[in-house]
Amino acid sequence: MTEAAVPQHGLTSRLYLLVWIVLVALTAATVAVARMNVTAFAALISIGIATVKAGLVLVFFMHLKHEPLILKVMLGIALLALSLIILLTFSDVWYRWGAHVHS
Amino acid sequence: MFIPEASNSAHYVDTTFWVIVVISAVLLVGVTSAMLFLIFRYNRRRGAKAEQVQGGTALEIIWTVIPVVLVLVMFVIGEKSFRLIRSVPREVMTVRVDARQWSWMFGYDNGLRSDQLRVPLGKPVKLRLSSADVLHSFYIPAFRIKEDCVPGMETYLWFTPQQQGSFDIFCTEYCGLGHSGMLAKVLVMPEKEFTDWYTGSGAKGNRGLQLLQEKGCLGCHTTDGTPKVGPTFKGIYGRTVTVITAGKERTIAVDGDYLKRSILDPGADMVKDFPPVMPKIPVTPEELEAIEDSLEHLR
Amino acid sequence: MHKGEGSVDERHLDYAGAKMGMWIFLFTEILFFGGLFLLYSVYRMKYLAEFHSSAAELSVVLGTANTVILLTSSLFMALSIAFLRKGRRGLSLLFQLITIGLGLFFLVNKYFEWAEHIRQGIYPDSPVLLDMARGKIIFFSLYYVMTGLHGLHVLIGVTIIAVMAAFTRNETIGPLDFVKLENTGLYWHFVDIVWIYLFPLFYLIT
Amino acid sequence: MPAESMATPEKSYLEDGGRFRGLFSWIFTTDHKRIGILYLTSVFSFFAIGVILGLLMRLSLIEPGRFMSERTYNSLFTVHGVIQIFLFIIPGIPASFGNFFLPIHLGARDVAFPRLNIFSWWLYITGGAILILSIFLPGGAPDTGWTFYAPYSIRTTSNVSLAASGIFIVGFSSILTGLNFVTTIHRMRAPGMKWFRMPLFIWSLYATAWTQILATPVLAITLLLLILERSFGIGFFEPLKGGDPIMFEHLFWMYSHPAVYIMILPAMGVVSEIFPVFSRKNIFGYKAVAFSSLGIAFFGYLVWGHHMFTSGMSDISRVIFSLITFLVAVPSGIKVFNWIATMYKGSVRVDSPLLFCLAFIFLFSIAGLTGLIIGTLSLNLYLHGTYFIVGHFHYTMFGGAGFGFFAGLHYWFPKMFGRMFNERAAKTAWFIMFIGFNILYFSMFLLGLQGMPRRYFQYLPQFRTNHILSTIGSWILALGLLIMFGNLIRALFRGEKAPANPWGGSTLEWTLPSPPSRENFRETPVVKGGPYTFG
Ligand code: HEA
Ligand code: HEA
Ligand code: CUA
Ligand SMILES: [Cu+2]
Repeated sequence: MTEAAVPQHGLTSRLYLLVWIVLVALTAATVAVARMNVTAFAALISIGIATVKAGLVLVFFMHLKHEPLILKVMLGIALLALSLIILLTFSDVWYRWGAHVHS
Repeated sequence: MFIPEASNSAHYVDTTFWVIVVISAVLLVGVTSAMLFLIFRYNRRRGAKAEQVQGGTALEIIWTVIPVVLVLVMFVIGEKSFRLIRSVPREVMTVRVDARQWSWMFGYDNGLRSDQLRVPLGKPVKLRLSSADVLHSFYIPAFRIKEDCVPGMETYLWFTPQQQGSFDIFCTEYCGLGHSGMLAKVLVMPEKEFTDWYTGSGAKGNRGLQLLQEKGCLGCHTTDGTPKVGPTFKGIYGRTVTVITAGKERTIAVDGDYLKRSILDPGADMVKDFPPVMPKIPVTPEELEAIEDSLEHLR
Repeated sequence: MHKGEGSVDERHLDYAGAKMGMWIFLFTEILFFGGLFLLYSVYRMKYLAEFHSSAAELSVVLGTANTVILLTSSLFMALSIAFLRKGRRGLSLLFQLITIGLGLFFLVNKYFEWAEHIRQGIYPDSPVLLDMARGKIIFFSLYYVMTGLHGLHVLIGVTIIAVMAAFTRNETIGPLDFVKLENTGLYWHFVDIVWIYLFPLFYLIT
Repeated sequence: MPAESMATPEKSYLEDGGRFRGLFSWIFTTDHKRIGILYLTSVFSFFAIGVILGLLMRLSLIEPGRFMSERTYNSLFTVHGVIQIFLFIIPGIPASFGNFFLPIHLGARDVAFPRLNIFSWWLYITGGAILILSIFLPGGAPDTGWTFYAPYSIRTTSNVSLAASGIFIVGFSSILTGLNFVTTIHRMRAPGMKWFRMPLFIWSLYATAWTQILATPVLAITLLLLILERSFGIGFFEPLKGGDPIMFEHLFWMYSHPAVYIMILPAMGVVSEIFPVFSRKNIFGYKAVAFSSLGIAFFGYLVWGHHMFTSGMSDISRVIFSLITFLVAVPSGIKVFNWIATMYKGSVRVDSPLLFCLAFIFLFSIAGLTGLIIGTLSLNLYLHGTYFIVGHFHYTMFGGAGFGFFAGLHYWFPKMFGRMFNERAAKTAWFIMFIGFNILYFSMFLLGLQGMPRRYFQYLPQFRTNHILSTIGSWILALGLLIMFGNLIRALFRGEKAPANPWGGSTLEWTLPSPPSRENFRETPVVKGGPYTFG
């Protein structure tokens, strides 16, 4: 195999470290939010923060940023598939258990 | 169709069926005859030479759009009849349907219980379905209705019977060994006859037999001598049977103690050649006596 | 498994292909855990109150610690790849070993967490659990299965990294041939991402 | 089955086993062609078992109680369904013809991950063996139906956990095959092999592979949860522990509906190859056929709820799923119309592969159109759980996917084994099977309309006539199958030598000798045009 086959990207250790700091800070933030007990949105906020964290890991640690477009499209398809099955399942349980929701 | 249209839903369902079958038949005949025609017309034996046609956008659009329209038509009529079948009218008589392995029990508002579903002709009935163990499905082909009985939740069905007579009830969700024997009948009777039964039959019958029915025993044991999932009750008292106790075979004569033990602890003595599937069903001592008593007299 | 036989060109390395294969494998993992996340969200909707009260029984401190541990291990994993590519074999090896250490540390913490619940009699099918509200039974079923499967993935990841460390030592992989390590890294980061979601879902929804 | 050396001095893949000798040169091979043959033989061995169980069921149904007990019958349909679905028709075409021809169609030397490829065959065999084992071990063969619905599957004492682990492993094999194919298609195309120059078989495998990748993991987790629930009493689907049995159905069908397109898409790919060759004409509407494969795969992912119209799920959900179900029929229609139009102004030769394709279109149209009937909400309330469904799915799976498989088998047999079969015997077998098939399964539609429930060991007298008719059909079908396999097996040893291109095909495999050499191409081909250029 040749040198050319190796993707070149200029990520430095410093960038990794920075990402790690942000990740830990977000972890702290999500614990803090949970402690504050803003019940209505708490779940949404923690899932949102988790998604930001997952995104950071994907983009930097997993080098998604430097991968060809086709891989990003594929990832998009996988995530779309997951969201669609969740959505469609909720079309059942939401209306089937709707009555229980506020208990 | 192939079976009676005995309820209000049957008519909607059959109309929908025929519309879709006709569309489908036209498509099938079209597709098949086009195929056969082309095989003969362009057969190589007849010296056909191929012309390289690549495709045609107009055609592609046509045979995308027409099917889309057709399936939307099918969807809409199916959905419309579905909605009618699912919308329960306000004035209904309610019957509870308890499914268990492997029998049906119907409970009426006045406390009456029966192993046949009796309903008055022309009056809407709502069924509240539930299951005591696994999934079952309540199905009356003549009424064209079906819904699963799900343990842990309640489902429903409704219908207005429009034809007098007796029709089959099947279980159409596989529920284990006795699934194919989980049958019952719906008896559609004139309103007057129904009212007589409904108001007059509270005290009839023997208490033990009634219990056998309510507890679901008759789902697996018959009273007419034919073996089902379990041995028949007919002439059980005093019969000599081979049982397996703790892995060992022994032969005993059936007496009251044995009967009671078999009810309280079904696994203790298993009659040979029958599957070990009987559940422990809670009974009070008083009920146990009544059951034992009636079994003693079932000749 | 044996090495590919025959011509050299069979062993021709296609970096992009190997990575694509790994990513596709991760998609299957997404859907695999996805089924569990689906069950979680459905049952949480049904048993909201019980989920909240059950979550209160988990230790936020341990959960947070484990989150930081995994994040840190991910950092070292990423660094080890970067250094392998720069030809700093020794440093890369060191970071791989740190990653393994952190992974094991995570598992030890998890062990203490589980042990504590089991000591209290809360484990699948236990009399104590069966006595509780149904939503709690479901919550703890999900808890054990989801963290258990995740733990299994951590264990598998640690094993693979150990193999990679051996490869790094005996120079099976190196600055010009590091796709195996990179794929290992992808797997490890994925396991991290799963935990990133498990953490708030089980520890923070009180 | 050694074929003597061809005109070319090179040894064929059948003779050149690489490093190993004898049996090992097969089970340790990394050659995609040998792996294809491994799959072909193992898939048909399981098919033979499944088919014999089907025959036994039909036998029992002419006189319930005479030949077997209810317990045995319940296990029979369970094991029959599980084998036919998970061991025969799902791996069927992709793993055998796909493995054999995908690299050749692309102009590649092998798949992207050859070792993973043989590994997935091992997984398949291991899973299959465990499944077969579950029939014989104490506890008894599983008796839940192939759908494993909870809570019955949690409570029964039969070997459900074992069977589920077998399927779990087979599922893994399926995932790895899909992963391998997608990567191969993206990375290993020969120079000039642009996306729209790929044979349509490859397009269908591509769509299939994505379905395998995105749907199979859901089955894996579902079965795993079932096993955990059975062994450790964890509560997920058990209502007594707060679980919801309907969620099991959701998860099960989330895989098992897409799975039906895993079965049919490759068969559609085979049919798309055969029509142009036997009409000497480019396929009509290449892009429409290619994209409809993707369309089926995509919409097929979103319709699983149509198996649950009577399950007690919410009415709104039923309406949504019914709508999407109808939409998924449209791309299938597009394919049917384009295949037929391909013959227009062609030069049609009706040889056995084409006959199987014509039967495919007829049977699959009946199958699909009855699919629309049961996809209609109100009709489903009537027909769900009856023999109408049994009729529908045998038409799709056997009439569709099965006949497509047989079409491919006759089409590619000369290429794979270097021998020709007897064409007249093939046509006779085809005719007998076609007749037997329709008698066997059309009577099931009638039974369903009469209200006969499925998975019934015994039945009421009004259903008797159609059951007997159906059983007679099964014997005729059996005769046809025997002739077909007899003919092919005979051809393996006694058949005439096959020329490189007996049918006049234009895809890359026909440029190779029959059977191909181990290396496939002596030099990498450079592709200059579309796959179906004739004359
Ligand atoms: C290879 C397998 C396969 C395939 C391809 C299909 C294809 C389809 N299936 Fe089938 N199905 C099964 C295998 C398959 N099915 C199995 C195994 C079961 C039962 C599982 C069990 O319970 O055990 C089942 C059950 C099943 C049900 C549930 C029944 C029930 O249990 O209540 C439904 C309901 O909607 C359904 C619908 C459809 C539809 C609409 C299609 C469509 O994709 C069909 C599309 C094709 C066509 C429409 C024909 C061709 C087109 C034309 C000729 C012209 C175009 C015309 C128009 C569009 C109007 N199927
Ligand atoms: C691809 C899938 C597939 C195939 C090909 C078949 C093939 C057959 N099936 Fe299949 N069947 C299923 C998939 C399939 N089935 C599934 C998924 C179910 C649902 C299970 C469930 O409910 O859980 C089912 C259920 C099912 C039932 C319903 C049981 C019930 O609900 O009570 C019946 C009943 O008749 C039946 C019959 C048959 C018959 C007679 C064949 C015939 O095709 C068989 C024809 C062949 C023969 C009659 C044998 C002759 C051949 C030989 C002896 C030689 C063999 C030699 C070689 C191959 C080399 N099947
Ligand atoms: Cu009850 Cu089937
Ligand atoms: Cu389906």
